[in-house]
This record gives sequence, structure tokens and C-alpha cells, in this order.
Amino acid sequence: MNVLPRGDFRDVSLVLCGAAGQGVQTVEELLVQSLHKAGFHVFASREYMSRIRGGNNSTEIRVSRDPVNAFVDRIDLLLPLNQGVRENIRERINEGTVILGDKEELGEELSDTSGRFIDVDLLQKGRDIGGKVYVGVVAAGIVAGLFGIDKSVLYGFFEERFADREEILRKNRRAVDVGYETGGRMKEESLLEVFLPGKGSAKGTVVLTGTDAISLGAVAGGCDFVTSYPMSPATGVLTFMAEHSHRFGIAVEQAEDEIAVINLALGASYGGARPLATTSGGGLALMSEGVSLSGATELPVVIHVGQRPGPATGMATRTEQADLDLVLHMGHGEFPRAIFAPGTLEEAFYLCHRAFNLAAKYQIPVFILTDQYFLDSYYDIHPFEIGHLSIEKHLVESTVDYQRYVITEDGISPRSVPGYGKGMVGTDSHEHDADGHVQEDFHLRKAMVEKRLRKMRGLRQEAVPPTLIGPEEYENLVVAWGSTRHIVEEALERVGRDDTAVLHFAQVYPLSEDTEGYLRKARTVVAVEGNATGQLAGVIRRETGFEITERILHYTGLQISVESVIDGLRQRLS
Amino acid sequence: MNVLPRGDFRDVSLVLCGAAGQGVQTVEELLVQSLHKAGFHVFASREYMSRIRGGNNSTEIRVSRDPVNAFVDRIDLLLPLNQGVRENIRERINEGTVILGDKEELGEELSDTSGRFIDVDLLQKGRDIGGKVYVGVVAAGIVAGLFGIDKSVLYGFFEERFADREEILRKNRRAVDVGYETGGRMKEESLLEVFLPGKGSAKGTVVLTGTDAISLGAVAGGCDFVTSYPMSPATGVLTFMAEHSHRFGIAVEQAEDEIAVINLALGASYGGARPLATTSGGGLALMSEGVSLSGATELPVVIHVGQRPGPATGMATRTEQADLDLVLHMGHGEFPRAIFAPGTLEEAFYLCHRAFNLAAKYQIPVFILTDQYFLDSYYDIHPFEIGHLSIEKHLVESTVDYQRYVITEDGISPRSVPGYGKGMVGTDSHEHDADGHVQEDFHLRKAMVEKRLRKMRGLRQEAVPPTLIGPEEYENLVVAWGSTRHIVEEALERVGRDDTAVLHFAQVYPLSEDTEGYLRKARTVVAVEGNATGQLAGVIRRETGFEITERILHYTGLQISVESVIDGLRQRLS
Amino acid sequence: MDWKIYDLEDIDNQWCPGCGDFQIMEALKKALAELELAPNQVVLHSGIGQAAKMPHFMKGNFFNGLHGRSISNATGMKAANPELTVIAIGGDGDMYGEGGNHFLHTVRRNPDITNIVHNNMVYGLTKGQASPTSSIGFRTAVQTDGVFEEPFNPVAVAIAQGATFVSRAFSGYVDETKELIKRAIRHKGYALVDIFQPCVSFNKVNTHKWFRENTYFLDEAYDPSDRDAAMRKAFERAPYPLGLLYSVEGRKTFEENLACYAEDATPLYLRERKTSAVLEFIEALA
Amino acid sequence: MDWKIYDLEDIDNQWCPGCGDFQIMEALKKALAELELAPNQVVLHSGIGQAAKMPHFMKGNFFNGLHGRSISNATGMKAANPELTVIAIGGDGDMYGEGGNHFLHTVRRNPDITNIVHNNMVYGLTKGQASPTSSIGFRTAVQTDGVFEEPFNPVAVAIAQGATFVSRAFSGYVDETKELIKRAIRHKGYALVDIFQPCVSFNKVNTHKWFRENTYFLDEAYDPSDRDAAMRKAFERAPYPLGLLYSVEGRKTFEENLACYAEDATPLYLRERKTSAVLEFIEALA
Ligand SMILES: Cc1ncc(C[n+]2csc(CCOP(=O)(O)OP(=O)(O)O)c2C)c(N)n1
Ligand SMILES: Cc1ncc(C[n+]2csc(CCOP(=O)(O)OP(=O)(O)O)c2C)c(N)n1
Ligand code: SF4
Ligand code: SF4
Ligand SMILES: [Mg+2]
Ligand SMILES: [Mg+2]
Repeated sequence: MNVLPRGDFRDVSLVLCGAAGQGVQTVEELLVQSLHKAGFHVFASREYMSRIRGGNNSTEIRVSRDPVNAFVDRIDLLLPLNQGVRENIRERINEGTVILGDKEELGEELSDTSGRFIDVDLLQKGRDIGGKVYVGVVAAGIVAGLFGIDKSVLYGFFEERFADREEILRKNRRAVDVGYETGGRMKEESLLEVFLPGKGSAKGTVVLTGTDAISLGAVAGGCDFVTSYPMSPATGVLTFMAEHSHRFGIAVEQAEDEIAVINLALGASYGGARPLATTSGGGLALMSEGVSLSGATELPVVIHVGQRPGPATGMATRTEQADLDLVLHMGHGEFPRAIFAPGTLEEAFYLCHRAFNLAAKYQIPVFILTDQYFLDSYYDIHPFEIGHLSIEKHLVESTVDYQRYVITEDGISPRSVPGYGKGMVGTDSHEHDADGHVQEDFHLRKAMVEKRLRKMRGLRQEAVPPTLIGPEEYENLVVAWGSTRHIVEEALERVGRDDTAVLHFAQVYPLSEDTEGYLRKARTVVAVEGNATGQLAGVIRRETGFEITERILHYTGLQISVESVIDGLRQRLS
Repeated sequence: MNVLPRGDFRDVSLVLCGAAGQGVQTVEELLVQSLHKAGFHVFASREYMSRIRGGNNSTEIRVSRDPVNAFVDRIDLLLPLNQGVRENIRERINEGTVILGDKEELGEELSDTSGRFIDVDLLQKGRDIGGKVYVGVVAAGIVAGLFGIDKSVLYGFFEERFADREEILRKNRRAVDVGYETGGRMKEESLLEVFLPGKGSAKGTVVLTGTDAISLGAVAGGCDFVTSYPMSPATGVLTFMAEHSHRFGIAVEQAEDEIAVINLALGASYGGARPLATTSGGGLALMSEGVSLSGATELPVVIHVGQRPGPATGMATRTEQADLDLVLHMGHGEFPRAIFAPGTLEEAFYLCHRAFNLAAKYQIPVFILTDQYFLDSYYDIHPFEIGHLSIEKHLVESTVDYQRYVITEDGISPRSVPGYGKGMVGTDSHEHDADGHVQEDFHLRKAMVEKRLRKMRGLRQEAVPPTLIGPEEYENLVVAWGSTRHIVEEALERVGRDDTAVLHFAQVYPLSEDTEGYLRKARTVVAVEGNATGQLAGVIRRETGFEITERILHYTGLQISVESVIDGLRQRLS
Repeated sequence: MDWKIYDLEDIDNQWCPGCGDFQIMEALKKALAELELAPNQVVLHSGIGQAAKMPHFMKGNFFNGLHGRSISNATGMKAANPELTVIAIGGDGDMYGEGGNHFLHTVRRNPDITNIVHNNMVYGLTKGQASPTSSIGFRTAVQTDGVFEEPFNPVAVAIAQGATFVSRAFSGYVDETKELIKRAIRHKGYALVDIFQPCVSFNKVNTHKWFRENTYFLDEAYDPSDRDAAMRKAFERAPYPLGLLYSVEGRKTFEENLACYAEDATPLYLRERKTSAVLEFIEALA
Repeated sequence: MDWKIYDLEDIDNQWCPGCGDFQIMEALKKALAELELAPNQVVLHSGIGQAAKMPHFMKGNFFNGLHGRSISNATGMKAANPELTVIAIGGDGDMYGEGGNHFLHTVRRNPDITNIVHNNMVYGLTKGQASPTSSIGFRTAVQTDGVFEEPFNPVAVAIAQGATFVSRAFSGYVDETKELIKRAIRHKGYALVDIFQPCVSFNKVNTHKWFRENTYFLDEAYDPSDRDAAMRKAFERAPYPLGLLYSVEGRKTFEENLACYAEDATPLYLRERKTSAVLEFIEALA
């Protein structure tokens, strides 16, 4: 008898895989929604190939009575809907893995693995109902049955979609029923059982992706102008904003290229909008000159960067954390900026909101660094608290003698926009005087450079401190940033050491002033990064002098798993 | 009586200034060529406004019996040819400055300075000869007379230019004569005398600009393909290559934008050419994605970056050293690169040659960082020794089963080009297999990342070590890079401390392995940089952990002077 | 309105004496004044080049951005605040070289902006290299064997891309240029005014005299709504036709197509987003 | 030559079943084979997109570069080695969107390359956003209110920019497409082959059927050397003309204009630069 969860695990990790365009995504949505509606906490993460049809993609769904939000290698239940299961999945199959598959589809495909194969005639069942399209629903029905979800929840999913297509609706209901029966029989036949008793605590939570959280944060931050050129994995934010553009009154435009994206955004910013640009590595690189323009003109802009593996085209639909150095140094010349790298959905929302206010206050480019893993993963959280959030415009009405670039103590010149008041607003990409007019005055140059750079003081003071997770009195410190937060947290929990804490950076530049203190307190510091050169460690060394020699670096194109972090930590912590 | 050189100086610093388009440049060339032909060592450096006509520009010409090659604030002899002398020149006038000017042109303009004004009726003299255009030549004649240069040298200058325009030639000769007489009279009347006895050692030397040295180095390095989009101060290299394209068989093309520049270059590189791109900050920023393409495809390319102040348009014709961080981190994703920053004309030539071989060997982008000061300045040097230089192609003939990206120990895969051999050459911007075909294989991904980054080992071993100038046993070390080398050297000489040495970096990435040793040996380290944030100091700290807290940073748009370095050092060295 | 209202005090104009840029600025100032637009209702966008320095020499709100990017800035500005009059100014290198892609696609997007291009057939500010509109055979320090590229044809490309106002002027004719600019500003949608402009310092071929001798005005009978005829005119070379080559009215502008203006014409900076709306939205997800 | 020589073994073709890309690849392979070109004499350049994956599915030298930049890579390649046959392949987004400026200026430059554009009026690889050639009203997840931009007209723009070979095909007609590609490759200079290609996954409007019903072949009587006529054809929409719209011979290519080929036709990689020449040059300065 196979009973899940296995061992001392408290969750079941279910992996669906199949070819693109074969309905796997529907199965995924059906399962996640139903499991969540049934009260379970869910986490789902997708990995997919850069193609529209065929190939083989997978989704991991973790189901638990407790909150769950990190990617694991462990597969408890594998549902291969098509043949051609790829190596990255095969490698994760071990003796504990139950494979629910159809030999008719798979042939001998997974029989050479150590997993426990349960042959189910999914194809035949699908055909009996009405065709291959129902195979996935039958499979989902089996899972739902095993987890003991009320059938009506699954029915509801289809009722919403096919309200007026009776025949299709009926067949899907039938597929659910067949799946349930099959699942039931497995239990009866002592083949497989899922044992997650009692209610989960997921009631009142909402399931959101990283893309949703970033987009909602932008909306909450007053974003009213979105430009982008499609690029995985950052397109989702564009799509979200387009979908809700009427609801929130947002100007959304797909531009001809990323240079237009940033220049449209800066033009809009000059006009008083709160623009967002969303892009990935190559598109970001193309905005380099435009970011420098934001620096020179002191025009606020928020840039969301969904990282993926480079260099160049790299792996278009995969994940990596290798654009921190680029974001930190892009644009010629010297000017202030801020960079966030949220690790949780909440951070994504609140920091994205904050980014718009910060950009407006300091009149700088602010970056939000995410990655494919973060954007495409989803889990349930309590709805954001937003009563206390405000949208700070930091705009002044101009008088007749208004000057855009007045030199001030904190480096911030009161900003107006054309049409707002009696004055005029001059903005210039050259070195300029207070009116924004080009001047070749070397004292003025020096003063303006210093004025702009003085903003770093305020930015540093306002920097979001890193989050310490674990004991205040630690011997070892695990440094992470961005999307690895939950993964590192879970790894550490499992390693179970009370002498070790996690220090997670959701703001990676400028670094909060207490950074060095945290690091120096530890005997051993280990950095976990999704890149090959240790970019955050590099920034930390440049800024604080502290060298992190122990590093767990991951750059396969897939997100690092809880298990890999555990292995890495076991090797590095004495 | 005013006698030059003054005090214990061994050279005369002469500054010409006048409006753009008013013949100042002719005077400059006439003087530099004549003084050099007469056996003097000369150094000249220009600063000019971003406009075609009017305004006020200046050239400093230093004349000495010993080699001279650095910018000083000191003005011994000022020749203001037009009114409107700018503040940056006025500030440099002191009691020792002799001003040779015409009150008719200048009015009371410079009378409020502490300089010693000698009124000469240049305008009247010019008009007498044939017009305002001769004013400058008369002035040059005065200087030539004061320096005791043979008149025939000046005549020769005009004979070359106006061989077939008798009348103009005659008038210019006359202007020289008038200048000579005037100069002679000044001496007789004990108004002004220049005393630089004996012959200079400049015989056999050639006068070259930084632009010349870079361009010649490229030619020596086998450069056969040049693309660029005009941008000050990097256009000169393009112009040089265009001028000599037939002589050396070079393809030269001005592209529609900088993105085309880098992609034309990479296409040519793929085809087997040795391409050079030349640009400045904004154009460089636009090449960011293309540089990443060089990284992914492993296509060699050399990029010359003439730095100017940013951000954005900044000061188009001015100088700065603020694009090191950009060059080091531009392009998304992670890949190796090398960065040179020559400090002397010889370094410019040899390192540019080396850049082409290094790019070909490691199949990477190699950058040459110069700046407006370096490119536009000129002085005399002994012709480069080039017998020992070779052009290393690092190409192999392909066999039928040729694979472009074979994984090797040193990270370098033998490179062929299309048409060279029986095989085919595949090149790809995605993560790819040995054939260059796109593959979503996570083990391959890891292996390819590591292969590419392994090249850093070789690059580090081959890195040009920094040059130590001064005592081997130093207490204090002055760190500099790029164009400030001669300036820092001269400053230190004048400060006259035998406990202090200069460590100059002509390669700024990767840093040579002995860097840290040099730094740790010193009690005090001072960095001199032409930027506001201490970019080399940042790189050094990131790479070695060594923090340089003492910094002399200059970011006015003008090059730092010997005097500013002296002041800075006096304050910082106990 | 007196056009001197557009004068800026104490400026050090950086153009060369005799440059056609002065006349274009005069035409622009007069056009704005005659349209009774106050300087603070006007936004001048420009890139980098001699032409692009214009906003530093006359009054108005201005955003002097990067080389080649000003029409994108201008489009963004107009979308943020459609109440203002937005003009993008630059040279032939700026708009057709570095900025070529934005030119192509801004035409398609059709924001209600006026695009003034000082077409001097050379790169002025960078000292005389060929521009996209330089004639074949034009020799420079870079094009040492003479230009061999086919000259860029901005008016033909604009028409091909569906522009609704395509015109050409010569700086030497200030009054006619002014009138064309006025029409362009009044036109709803993207309006191109390509203006021949002699560069006295670097273009010794296409001089004041040359332009006078190699241009002519479209006559009264010419129908600018006939696209085929416009295209034929657009292909004419030396003598080049001057005037309004092509124009149709009625196409919706970029701004009008944006969701944010579907129900509300308020400029974006004057709006308030209610956080409660966001909350409602999130709660609806649950 | 058997066109199967262009087959690549063991490939996992990533295109969707039924996609027009397959037919274009077939046409290209056949064209190359019929021209008796060996795969190692052919260089395939491409950008990023579904179309641009072509070099991974067929034989030949290839440089699969960045989105939008392949014609610049191809131009550089051709200049480095004019002996090879150089083809640049990409989608409508690649060539006309991101790469619009290179399209504009490569036409002017006239390198001897063939530019094949899979025009499916949509962004395939990024899952169905509008492309520059999408029709007005086309709805997508981003263009939620439908496209409002005037569609990009590649053939008209190419003619306006002085292209010497401008043609249009439909992937559904493999033979005709093949013939057009052959002519394009044989043409000396830049040759555009814009190919209508149904994207079965994301473009439910411009389908196989739609293209068949909304295109026609130019007839025998059509004279492709008449530019005015070509321009009128270029403006035609639904039904769109297929075939060679415009072509003239005799213009010098980019490579032919380069100084390095003035006296020597050797590809650059086979040349040796003598350091002595550099030395002489420097010594002459003294
Ligand atoms: C990205 C970038 N590349 C190059 C330049 C240098 N640049 C400044 S103006 C200019 C061309 C000017 O020509 P045009 O636009 O025709 O204007 P004009 O000076 O002739 O009026 C160039 C190439 C720049 N500022 N930015
Ligand atoms: C600089 C950059 N921006 C965006 C992308 C993402 N991207 C890849 S393909 C593509 C568009 C594909 O459309 P098209 O060129 O028409 O080719 P198709 O897939 O339709 O054949 C985009 C936007 C990218 N790779 N690089
Ligand atoms: S360089 Fe030419 S375009 Fe520029 S101001 Fe002078 S004359 Fe006018
Ligand atoms: S997405 Fe469209 S263009 Fe791409 S392969 Fe599929 S059908 Fe073809
Ligand atoms: Mg121009
Ligand atoms: Mg497409």
C-alpha cells in the first residue's frame, strides 16, 4: 500500500506532465482551484519549454494542511499525461514516487525508473467518454478522489466555463466521475491512499501568482501607464494590466521595441503619469540608455525585470537570478537608483507599491527584480491589507518662475509637470542648470552630480532591511535574495538547526545599513544564489567589504529546490 | 621682465583660446608642428564646447626640452584670440601668467585678473595683412619668435597647404614675419622672454593623438572591419579608419544606430573578420544586448569606448572616467570579458593590438576604455616597435563533423568560420549544444555556463599587471587607471616624496593577480579617478576585498590637472 | 499673440550664423503665436543634434531627451496629458537614423503630435558625416568614397505607413513653413513636417541656393487626399515638391484609443486611484 | 541536387502541426537545392521567434542571433565573406517590429542578401500578441480592445526606401514560394520575400483559408520594373497581390562599395595584414 504523504512529510507533491497545447494547463487549474476550495493550502510551479505545441512541460502542485510555498524535487505522485517525460522529471523519481500512468500512452517509458508504477487505462477511459481531451480530467478526478474533495467543486469548475454547452459539460462531469471511481478503487485495492485528515487552514485565502502580486502592487502604487514589448517571463504583467486597463483607467501600449518602451514611459513620466515598464534580460539591456536618461532628467520610472537565463536569448522560458549586476550598473554615467527583489507574494505587492512612491519621491528609476519561477508560481495567501497604503505623488504646482532642478540639501528638487501651474517645466538629458537648460559650466556640473548623488543618502536610510528568519543568536547565516526565500526557509527548517538563520534581501540596492552587522555576527555565511558568479555576494563585498566565500550557486535554468539547498547547507555547515 | 619658464618649471605652458570656427585650430596645429620640428617636446590638449561655431574653446600646449605629456592648470602664456574667455580659463590665470591680447578685441575683459597683460594690436595687424583670418597666424608668429624657431618651419606649414595659392601663401608668410617682429620687439623691450636653451631631445619622435594610437593599434591588431555611429569623442577612430581604409583594406561602415553597429560587427566576426566598434556612453549603452550576444555566441569583438560625462547626453565634448561599471556589467547574463584602459600612447597602441588577439583567442568581447582627454591630447613619442607583433587568428579549418562549441578544459572551443573547410559553423544566442543548436537540457546548460566562465582563468593569468612607478618600497600608493597616468606621475614627481609610488592599471578587468599584494604593502592608498563614485576602487574592493578609502575624485567634465592631484595628495599623505 | 512671447532671454544661441535652423525657429514661434497658444501650454520635445537644441533657444515646456528618441517621449507625454500641444523636433539623423524605428511605428500609432524634422542631409553636431538623407556621392571624412546608400525617403515612408499628414517645407521660406506648421499642429493625429534646412558649416552641396533652385511649391490644384498622387510626389527628386503632400482627417489618435480615456478626459496627473478599488478587486478573487 | 540534402537528422521540430513555417522551410530547401548550392556554402541568419528557429531544423551554416537583429548580422557576414550565399530569416515581429530600423536602412545599404519574412500577422513565440502587421481590430490578451495601429506595410516601405527586389508569397503555395526565393537569391542586392504564413495557434483570423481567399497572383502582364505600379500594388489589401512586385537590376551592393574589396575579392579571414605596412605608415608620420 502506498500512503501519501510519505515519511515525515506533511504535504503531498504532485507533478503533472505533458505536451504543450494538450490540456495539461486545464488539469492544473482544475486541481489547484479544487484543492484550494476544499480547504487545502496549495503551491504550484510550472516549468515549460520555449515552444507552443509538443515537447513536455510539468507543473508541481504541493498540497498541505499548512501553508506551503516552495519548490521541492520530491515527487510523491507523478501524472505523466503524455509520453516523452523529460530527464529533469525522470531524475526526480525515486522509490517513494507513485506514478499514475497509462501504458498505452507511455509504453515502457517510465518502467526503468525506481518509481512505483500504477497502470491506469486513461486513454481508453477518455475515449469512452468522448475523446482524448478527457484524459486529463479523468486523471484530475482520480487525484480529487484520492484527496477526498467534494465532487461538486470540480463540477463547479466546468459549470463556470461551459455554462451554455450542455454536452461538453456533461462529458466533463462524467470524466470527473470516472476519475473518482478509479481513485476509489485504488484505495479499495490498497494501491494508493492519500491521508491528509482534518480541514486545512486555507479558508479566506486567495491563490495568486507572482505576476498577479506584482501587477496588483503596481495598481495599488498608482500605476497608470504601462508600456512593454512582449518578453517571457515578463509579459504576464503586461497582459494583466491590459486586461484590467478599463477597470483601473490605465494606459497600456505594446511598443515596437524596448527602447520605445522606456522612452514612452519617460515621456509619460514627464507628463505626470506613473509609468511601469515590464521586460526581461535582453529587453532590459536595450533600455540601458533610457535608464541613464531617467538618471539625468530625474524622471521617475518603475521597471519590472522578470529574469531568465542569459546571456543573449539564453533559455527563454526558464529561470535565473543573473541580472542584478546589470540592473545595478546599467546606463552610462552615475546616478542613483533602487532595486527590490521580493521573495514572497506579499513582498511583491508591497514593494511594488513602494517602488512607485519611492520613484516619485526621489525622481529615480526603481527596479523590481523577479524571475520566471517567481512570476509563474502561485500559492494561497491572505488578501493584502491595503487600507494604510497611500499614493504619494510628490508633485508641486508651478509658479511663473518655477525651476525644475533647484539644488537642495537632500538632492530632491520639487517636481512639477507641464500644465500644472503657471510655470514651465524644462527637462534635459545634458548637464543643465536649474531651469533644465544645457550649460557647460564646470562648477555647475560638479554641483549637479553631487545633488543627484546626494539622494543616495535618503535612499540608503529608507532601504528595506533584510529579513532575519530564525534565531536572533545565530552561528551560521544563510544569505538569499529574491525568489529563493521560501525555498531557503523550508530547507533550513528541514535541516533543523537552531544555530542557523536566514538573511533574506528583498531590497538589494542600496543595502540597508544594518547589513554588515548581520554578516559580521555570523561565524559562517553561505550565500544561495540563482547565478554562477554570486552577484549579491559581489555587491555585498563591494558595499561592505564582507566576503562570502561559501556559496550555493544554481544556474541550470530551473529553480533551485529545497533539497538542493539542504544538500548545499549540509556540506557547508559544520 | 617676464621670463618663461617661470620658477623651477622646465616647460612653458601656453594656452590658446578662441571661438569655434575662427581658425584657432590652425594656430594650434601650426604651433605644435613647428615647435616639434624645432626639436622641442610638445604636449597639447584641447577642451571645446559642443557647438560648431562661436563659444570659446582652448588648447593647452606645453613646450619643453624634456618629454612632456600631462595636463596642468598653470598657464604661463595665454593667447586669447577672441573675447568671451570662459571661467575655466580665467580661474587658471595668476600673477605668473602673461596674457598676450588685443584690447581692441577684448576690451577690459581680462583686466580684472591677476595676469600680466601685454596689449598687442593683433586685429590691426591682421587687417593690414588682409583680414581677420591672419590674426591667429600673427599670434603664432609671436610665439614662434619667442621660442626662437626657424621661420622656414612655419613657412613650410603653409607651403604644404597652399602650394598653389600664391596670394594666400604670401599673406600667411607675411603674418609670420609680422609676428616674429612683434615677438622680437617684446624681447628687446624687456616685456617677455622665453628661455629654453639647447636642443630638445624630440628628434625622431612622432606626434600622435590618443585617437591615432588607438587606431594604429587596431590596424596592427589586424582590424579589417569597422562600424560605428558617430559620437563624440569616439568618432575620430572611425574617421581615421575611413581615411586609411583603402591603404589597409578595411571595411568601414557608418550604421543607422549603435545596435546595428554591434550586430554588423558580430556578423562580420562570425564571417571571420576582426571587427572594431567605436562609440561613447550612450551608444555603448545601446550595445548592451549585443555585447551579451557576443558572450553567448562566443564571437570576438573589440569595442572602443571614448568616455565622456554622463548620465544621458551629459557633456558631449567633455571628459570623464565613469563608464567602467557599465562596461564591466553590461549585457544580461554572465560571460567573460576583458577591459583595457591605456594611460600612454604606447599602451593605447600595444593594448589595442593585444585586444584583437585576446578577443580572437578567448572569443569574447574586449573593451578599450579611453576618454575625450586621452583621445584628443597629443604629444611626441618614439615610433612604436612592431617587428615582434603578430596577428593571431585562432581559426581552424572545419572538418565535416566540425562542432563549434566543444566543451574544453580551458573553455575555449576551436573556432572555424563559414566557408573555411568542409564543415558547417553553427552559432546561437540560446543555450546550445556543441553544434550550436538550441537545447533545453539542464545539465548541458550548466556545463556550457561553466565552459564559458572557465575562460576567466586564462584571462586572469594573462591580465596585464598594473605598472608600479616610483620606489619598490613605498609607504603610500597612488592608484590610477586610464588617462590620468601621466598626470599622476608628474604630480608625484612634483610632490617629491620617495615613500610614494603610483600603481597604474592599464587593464582594469580582470585584475592581475598581483593587485592585492601591491595594495596590502602600502600604509596609505589613494585612488585618483575621473568619476564621482570611485569605480575602480569599487571593482578592486569587489575583487580583492581591499578598500581604498582615500580618494581624489574629479567629475567637472574637464580632466583633472597635475595641480589638483598634487593638492589632493598633499591633503591625504601625511 | 506677439510671437516674441516665445523668445527666451539671455540665451547664447549655439547655431552657426546663417544656419537654416534660425528660420525654422522663427516659423515655429510665429505659428504657435498665431494659433494663440501660450508657451506653458506647449511642450517641445527634442533629441540630440543641432536642430534638437531648439528648446534651449525658445520658450515652452521642454524635454530635451536622447538622440533619436524624442517622438517616443512626445507620444508618452501626450498620452499622459492630451490637453497640451506637443511638438517633437529633431534633425534627419535623429529622427530617421537613430530614431528610424520610432518614426516607422509612431506613424502607425498616430498620437496627436507634430513632428518637425530639420532635414539638412548631414550630421551637423557631430561635424559633418552623412545622414540618412544625404545624396549619393556626398563625400565626408567618414564617407570618403562618397555616400552609396539610397537616400532615406521620409515622406514616402510616412505615407506608406499610413500617416495622415505628410508635408515638406524649406526653411528659406519662413511664411510658408509657418503656415504648414500651423496646419500640422491643427491636424488631429501625427503630422510630419520635413523641412529642408541648409547646414552652412557641413553641407556644401545642399545650400540655401541649391534648395531654392531644387524645390517648387505644389500648386493649388494639387489634391493632398489622393494617396497615389502623393506617393508619386513623394518620389520626386530635385526639384522636390514643397507643401502638404498628403492629408486625410478623421483617424482616431493614439490617446483616444487608450483605455484610460475611454470615459474620462482628465490628464493622468490629476487623477486619484482609490485603494478601495484595488481591495475590492482582490477580494473578488477569493 | 536532392533537396533532402538540407534535412537535419534527429531534430525535434518545435513548430505546431499545420503551421505555415513547414512549407516555407520546404520551399527554401528546394530553392537552395535547385540552385545547386551546397549547405556549407549557405549561411542562414535568423533572429528570435518561431520563424527564426528555422536554422535549427535544416542544414547550413547558421547564426541564430537576437530578436530583430539578424539582417545586421547577415550584412556583416556577407561583408566579411562575399563568396557565401547569405539568407536572413525571421518573423514579422522580428524584422518589422524590433528590427524595423535595420530593415529601413539595410534596404538602403543593399547588401547581397535574401530576407525571408514569415508574416503571420502575430507574435507566435510569445503567445499571440499583435505584430506590426496585425489587422486593425485584431484582439489579443494585450490588445484587449483590438489593434488600432495602422498595419505596417513592408513592401511599400521597402520600395519607398529604394529596394531593388520586393516580393510577396504565401506559404500555402510551396512551388511559387520556392521560385520566388530562387529569384531573390539570384538577385544581386537586398531582396525581400515577405511570406504570408498562417499561425494556426494564435491567429484565428488570417488562416490558411483566409490567405487563399485573400490573395491572387500578379499576372504575366505585370511589369515589376514600374515603380509607380509597384507602389499601387503594394498598397492593395485583401486581396493582396502575390509575386514579384518590384525589381530592378544593376545597383551596386554594399560589399562592392567597401574599400577592402576595391582591389581584392578575397574573403577577409584569408587575408594577412603585414605589420611592415603599419610600420611604414607610422614612420611616414615622422
Ligand atoms: C546614442 C547616441 N549616438 C550618437 C550620438 C551623437 N550624435 C549627436 S547629434 C548626432 C547627429 C546629428 O545629426 P542630425 O540629427 O541630423 O542633427 P543636426 O545636427 O544635423 O541638426 C549624433 C550622431 C548621441 N548623442 N547619442
Ligand atoms: C529584445 C527582445 N525582446 C523580446 C523578445 C521576446 N520575443 C521573442 S520572439 C518575439 C516575437 C515573435 O514574433 P515574430 O517575430 O512575428 O515571430 P513568430 O513567432 O510569429 O514566427 C518576441 C517578442 C526577445 N527575444 N528579445
Ligand atoms: S552645423 Fe550646420 S546645422 Fe548645425 S548650426 Fe551649424 S549650420 Fe546649422
Ligand atoms: S505558434 Fe504559430 S507561427 Fe509558431 S509554430 Fe505554432 S502555428 Fe507556427
Ligand atoms: Mg542633420
Ligand atoms: Mg509573427
